[in-house]
Amino acid sequence: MFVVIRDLLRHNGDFLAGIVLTGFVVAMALLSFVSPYHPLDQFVAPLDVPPSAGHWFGTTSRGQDLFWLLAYSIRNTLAFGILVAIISRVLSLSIGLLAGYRGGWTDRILMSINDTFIVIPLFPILVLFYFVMRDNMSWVLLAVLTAFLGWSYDARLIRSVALSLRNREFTQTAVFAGMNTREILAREHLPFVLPIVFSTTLNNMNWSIGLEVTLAVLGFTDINRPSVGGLIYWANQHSAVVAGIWWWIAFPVGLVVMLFIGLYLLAVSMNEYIDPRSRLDRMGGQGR
Amino acid sequence: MSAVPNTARLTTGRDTGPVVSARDLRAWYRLSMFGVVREVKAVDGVSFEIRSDEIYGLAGESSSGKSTLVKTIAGAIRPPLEIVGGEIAFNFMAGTDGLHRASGEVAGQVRWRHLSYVMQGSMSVLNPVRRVRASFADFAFRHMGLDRAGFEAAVVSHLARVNLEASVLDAYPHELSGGMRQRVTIALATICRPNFVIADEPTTALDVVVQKEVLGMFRGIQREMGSSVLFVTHDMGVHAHLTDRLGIMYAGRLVEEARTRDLFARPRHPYTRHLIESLPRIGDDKLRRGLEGSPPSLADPPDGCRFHPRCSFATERCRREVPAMTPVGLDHRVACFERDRVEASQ
Amino acid sequence: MRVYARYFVNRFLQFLLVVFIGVNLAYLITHATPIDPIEHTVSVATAFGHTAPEAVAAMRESLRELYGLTGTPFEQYVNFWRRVLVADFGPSLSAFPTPVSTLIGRATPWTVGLLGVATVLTWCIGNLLGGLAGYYRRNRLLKAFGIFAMALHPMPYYIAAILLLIVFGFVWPIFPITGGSQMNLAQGWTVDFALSVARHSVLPLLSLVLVGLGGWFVGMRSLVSNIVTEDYVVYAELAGVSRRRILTSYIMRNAVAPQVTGLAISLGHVFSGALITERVFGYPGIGSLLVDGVNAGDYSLVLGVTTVSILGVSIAVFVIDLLYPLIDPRVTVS
Amino acid sequence: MKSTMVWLAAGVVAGALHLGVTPPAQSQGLPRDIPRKELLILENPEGTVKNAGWFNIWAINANSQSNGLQQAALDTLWYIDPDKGINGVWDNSLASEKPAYNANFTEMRVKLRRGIFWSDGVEFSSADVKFTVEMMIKTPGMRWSAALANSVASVDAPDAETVIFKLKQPNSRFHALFTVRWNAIWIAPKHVFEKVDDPNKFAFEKPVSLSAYVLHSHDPDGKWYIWQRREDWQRTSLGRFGQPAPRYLAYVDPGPPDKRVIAQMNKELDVVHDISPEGMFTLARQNPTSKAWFKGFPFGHPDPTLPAAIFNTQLDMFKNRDVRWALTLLIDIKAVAMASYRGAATISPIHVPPTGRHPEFYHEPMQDWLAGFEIDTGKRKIKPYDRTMAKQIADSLRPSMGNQIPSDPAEVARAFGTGWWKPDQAAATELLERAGFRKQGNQWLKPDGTPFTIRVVVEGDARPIMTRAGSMIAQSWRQFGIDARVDVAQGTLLTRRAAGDFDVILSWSVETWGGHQDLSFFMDSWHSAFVAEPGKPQPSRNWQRWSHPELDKLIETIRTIDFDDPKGIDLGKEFVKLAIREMPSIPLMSYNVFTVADETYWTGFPTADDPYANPVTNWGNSRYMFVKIKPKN
Repeated sequence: MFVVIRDLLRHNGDFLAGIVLTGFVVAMALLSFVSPYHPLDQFVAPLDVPPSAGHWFGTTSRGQDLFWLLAYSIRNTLAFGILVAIISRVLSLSIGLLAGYRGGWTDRILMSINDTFIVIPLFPILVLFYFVMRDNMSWVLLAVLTAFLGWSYDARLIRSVALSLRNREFTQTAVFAGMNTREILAREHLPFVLPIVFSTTLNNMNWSIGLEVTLAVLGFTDINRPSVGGLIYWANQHSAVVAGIWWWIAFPVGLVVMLFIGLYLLAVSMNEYIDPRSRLDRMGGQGR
Repeated sequence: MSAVPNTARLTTGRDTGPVVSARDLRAWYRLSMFGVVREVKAVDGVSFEIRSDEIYGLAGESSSGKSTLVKTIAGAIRPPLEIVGGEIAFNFMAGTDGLHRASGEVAGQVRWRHLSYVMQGSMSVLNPVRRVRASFADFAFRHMGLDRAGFEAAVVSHLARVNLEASVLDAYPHELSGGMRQRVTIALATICRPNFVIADEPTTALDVVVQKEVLGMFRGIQREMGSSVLFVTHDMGVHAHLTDRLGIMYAGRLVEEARTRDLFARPRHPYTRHLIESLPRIGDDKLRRGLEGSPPSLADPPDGCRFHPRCSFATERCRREVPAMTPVGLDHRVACFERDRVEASQ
Repeated sequence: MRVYARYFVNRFLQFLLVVFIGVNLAYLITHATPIDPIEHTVSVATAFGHTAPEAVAAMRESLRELYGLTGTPFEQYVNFWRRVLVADFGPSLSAFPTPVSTLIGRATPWTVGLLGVATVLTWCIGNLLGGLAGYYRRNRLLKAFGIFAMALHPMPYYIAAILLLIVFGFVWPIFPITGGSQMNLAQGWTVDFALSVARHSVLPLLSLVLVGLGGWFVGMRSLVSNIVTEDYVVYAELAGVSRRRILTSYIMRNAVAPQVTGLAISLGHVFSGALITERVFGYPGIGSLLVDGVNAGDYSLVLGVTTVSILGVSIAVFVIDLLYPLIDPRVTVS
Repeated sequence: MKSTMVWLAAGVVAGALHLGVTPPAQSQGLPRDIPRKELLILENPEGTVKNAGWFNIWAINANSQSNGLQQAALDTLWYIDPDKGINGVWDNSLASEKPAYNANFTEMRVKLRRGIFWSDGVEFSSADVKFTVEMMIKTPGMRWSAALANSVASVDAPDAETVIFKLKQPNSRFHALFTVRWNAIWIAPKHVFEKVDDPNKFAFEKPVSLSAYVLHSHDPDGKWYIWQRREDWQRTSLGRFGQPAPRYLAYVDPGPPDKRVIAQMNKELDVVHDISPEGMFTLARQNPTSKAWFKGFPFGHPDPTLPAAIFNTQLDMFKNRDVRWALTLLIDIKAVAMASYRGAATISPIHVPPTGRHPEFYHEPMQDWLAGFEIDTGKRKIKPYDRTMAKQIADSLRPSMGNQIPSDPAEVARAFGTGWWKPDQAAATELLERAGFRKQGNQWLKPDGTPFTIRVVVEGDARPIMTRAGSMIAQSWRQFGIDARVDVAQGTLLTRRAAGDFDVILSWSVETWGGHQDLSFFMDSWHSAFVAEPGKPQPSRNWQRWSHPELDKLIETIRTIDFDDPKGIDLGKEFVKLAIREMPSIPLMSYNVFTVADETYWTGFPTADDPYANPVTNWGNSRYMFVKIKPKN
């Protein structure tokens, strides 16, 4: 694994860029642990100071230092993305593997449900949920919900791999060795799909973070918890755009775009590593 | 299938000059994976000729470079494959040096008119979303110089040669059986009556009965048209049945070439001998020896004769020097220092 | 024909399942809302003027009857399905007594128009350029476009929309930033109105297209670069088939099939995007209606909009499914 | 290949240029074919109207209220102004004189003006008033059905200019139903509605107008409404003040605050209803023609409402007034003023809005009582009032805002208010401890040992000011060791407020006429008879669900005295003293609305110097603007 990453770093520009971008964002998130400010405190810094030596990212109209606030926010936003990724991985893995391994009716039923979730417009459903849950809608609950709505793409992908594993010799051996379905899936099939899981995780994080940012900007999340979308929400509450407090919007947007592009590049380069065909082809393409 | 050499056509008699000739052909794959450049010498110094109105067979195990050789001759050079050296000449393309160096215009005129191709993996060579009729039009219409109706009639009558009904023209490839698809491909490759047809493992995916039928048809059409064929397969049985002359490839090099009958009767190269001996024979219950070791990596081939690590005749010289193709009889060449010992030991 | 019939039945069952699950989900959620429509109405009605409290109690009673909020939950549920079948969602509670279907009917053309044009435009441009980029890998223009599309692709709709709004509505104000057409311009099939609608759609459309483009572009590019190595393409090249024909009939034609499936899959996502776009750009349509309905606690409206959007998306997907065999003849067999 | 790309790019660019740049003459957000100089464009704060073709305002909530209908086309008996008024606070509109009650307030007699006509040429008469009342009594479920059915025994129209209401019980404030403060019961055209079977389901699509404007056109999608001045504007009650200047009015949905600012800077929105303080400052800085209520800081028009931190006094933790006072003493009003309004707040220590004529009736006369007011913390007595608080806010703003900040004490008081309660954590601690609360580590516990947590409900982006104030208040409590968090209610606010589903809510339960001393507008509904059981919906406006025997007595006394009786002021002061002692809600400030008018095309909008009307575009009272403004040049 280490060698893989070293090779990727050394020879894949996309991966390097992805690592640098994501690394920057993660470093920012880690900085929040040494922040001199409490994330919820307002009016602890002078108002509307543009980016300067004293306040690198400036301050908000609510008297917060944007740099440290952004550190907290990106940490929470990342945590959300990771939690969604973990839960939806569990779901898509178990459903994808099961459907692929069992086949037949199990597969048909599971994939029908899967396709349903792919088609249904999720955003209105999430907004509805928010209005039902209100103050019970903690970020963890939102993450669980998002995960429950966001496993379907990847489950389909995993299923297709599992389908091909089903007829391999080692599966039959395992069946004869008396392993039950759960054991076969966990011990025999899981390792084969893990590489795919890894690259889809990054895409899934991109998706869920985008969703959270959007919901938060529209005020559909818990505003007590600083997040990147929440920052933009508050900036809108203070008309930061027309009031000329551009840094209040620019830095969160910039950082989140960095994260998006970073994760995306990582996913792409991972994918390339996993599927050498696309890499070979990329090289092949140079000659045309 | 019987492995007795085909005796139906003992000689080709005439010698009207080669349709295709290749000299010292080198085609390598140059791969750069995460900074490490790897060279795979898939075709490394191959020379041979194909005469008119003959079926030239090319045999060898998979990854011996025969498919690469075919691609090189057909001008299907796509990175990372590169032609590093050598020459190819076609008698129907005077003044040019191989298809890969020809201009697009010239190549467009030559392809299918003079040189056509029956490809390996015939199941997937037809565009899955186009009806068979469209494929015929795409491939052959411009060469035939006929109007629509005339072309259609020509196609239908040509299809009849391979025992296909006109209705297949309206079918999609996936609606046809494997045998039918293969016959469509053969019809497609031969409709322009090309001087030279390359057939790369065209029957590999078919079951034995269908295979035999298709091969028979192929042979029939070839005779009728008098074109030259380069027929590639790893199946020695097919070669014995079909080809006039046969070249054996091992690890990117031609190791032996002879008339098929001669080759089967008196192989001079230990590898050829191994290939022939591993064919099942009726009434033969001798336990066949397997070949030890595995084919060498073409990225890092052994010095000297590339076969020496697996060769029971190998000497110190074999490890150092590369044996050249040396004539040992009429139309018979072999690249082995110990060829006499091999012959003697039979 | 028999195969197609089987395929049709399969897809139709899937369509029914989507509708069933989606609509039930919407029904359940809307009926769990903490917003009491009666209370909400009363509060709105009495928020400003002078109304005696005892009058409020009386108002509450008469409203319950007026809105027909009676019967057991099961009766309401059965009643609801009956209404879905005839596309009647009852009166809107916040725009009583106007039927929900009238409100939705008024909003739908905007959303469908914007979404339709955006989706078609995005899909066509993205796939065309992506296909060309996959085939002509060394073209500088296409490479530059690839980088541009890649950078935009992972961005959430909201961010792209707000950036466009700031740039073209504020910094360099050349486009309208709110509304669907000019004021005091009668709606109808006139050139004036069409031009006005076009002008007002530029920014919402642009935001949808810019963000959506990258996905199709990247997807198509990698599809094409894989298809380029397929046997049938190589074979056609060996046969000297013209490049144009290979690009169109061999490469693009085959790459388009998975992209059509992708289109069907992405429609739900696109609809979510439209909801945000409508909010950001103050564009009339179903998304705005939904948010308004949610805020007003108007659950018949919310349920109506959600049901219609689920129906709309699944019908669109179903239609694509039915047409798919035209694009990929193999599908009915497998 | 290349040429295709170039063509494609060229096409896109050309298309964009064509759509974007060609029509510079007709700017983006202006109505077509209407001369800009004859048009006044106002914000409809309701945003997009769902039910755009519905003009039956008598049906409940079917329609828009602020699309110009009640501002430009409807009329009723009287108007009362939150400030000075166009011709005094009181205006007899369709009535020709003030309401006349009998001695025990069981009968109200109304004299109507003559010579007023509906826009379709039918003359207005007492029959319309009688019809309106009877229609609503007869048809339950209309907007004022219940209010009228509860009070009115009968209504008679003995002649064309007289209406007599017989009331079911004595009510000295019955006329309030027909007195416009924001809205009132509007008079419906008998000749239209008498032909209607079910007035609840009648859209009134082509509204017949009783005021100076008629509907010109509207957006079927509800984003704009255009009204046209009637040719016979003299035959309306507004005709008394001369010709309304704008020939056309457009009520539009300009979008969120940012877009409103942009629209006004682009001269596409003459009157902004409300924006954030920052948006206000931006307009003041960048658009010289923008004028607000005050010339400089704090700009906004103080609405006669009192945003407050309202306790749910039915919760155990808030039953003890010591707790309520302790929480009051933890609030730093300067910080709240900064957070919510950036200082542009008019603070109030008492439960009366510091607006209109109230300071003159209540705030100023009560200064000495406030200064002497004592609280017993159990350990000592403190005097919490600090009368310099508003001056401190003004002083703290002066360094950054310069001479925009007045220094004349009277000006400061008018703009910023007077005093407020001093933050006093020691006293708060003592009060909480006396109430049985205790602090463990960094966390306050309730008497039962569970953590002291407070959910502060705010409205969200519909009312940023309240959201911002709420989050500041939660912060001051949190920093003291109380687990306080903000909860955004958005659309659920109304339901939750009524259901008591909150610990503390940022809202107003106090609102008044503004220009008149009478407090019954809100106070009548605070009677204990209307307090709902916990968990049951609470009728407006006693959101704190607070009752007190003394309060009941005050309310009952007020009901028996005349609207204009000066005794009302004394009773009002008694109420203030009671509310201060009990602190059922923490009064904060007036709701300052940043209504901004742009003087590029029109001048003479109402301001603090000429407070003839409420400038807020959604009030029915804003109609007086139309006759006072003048075209520029």
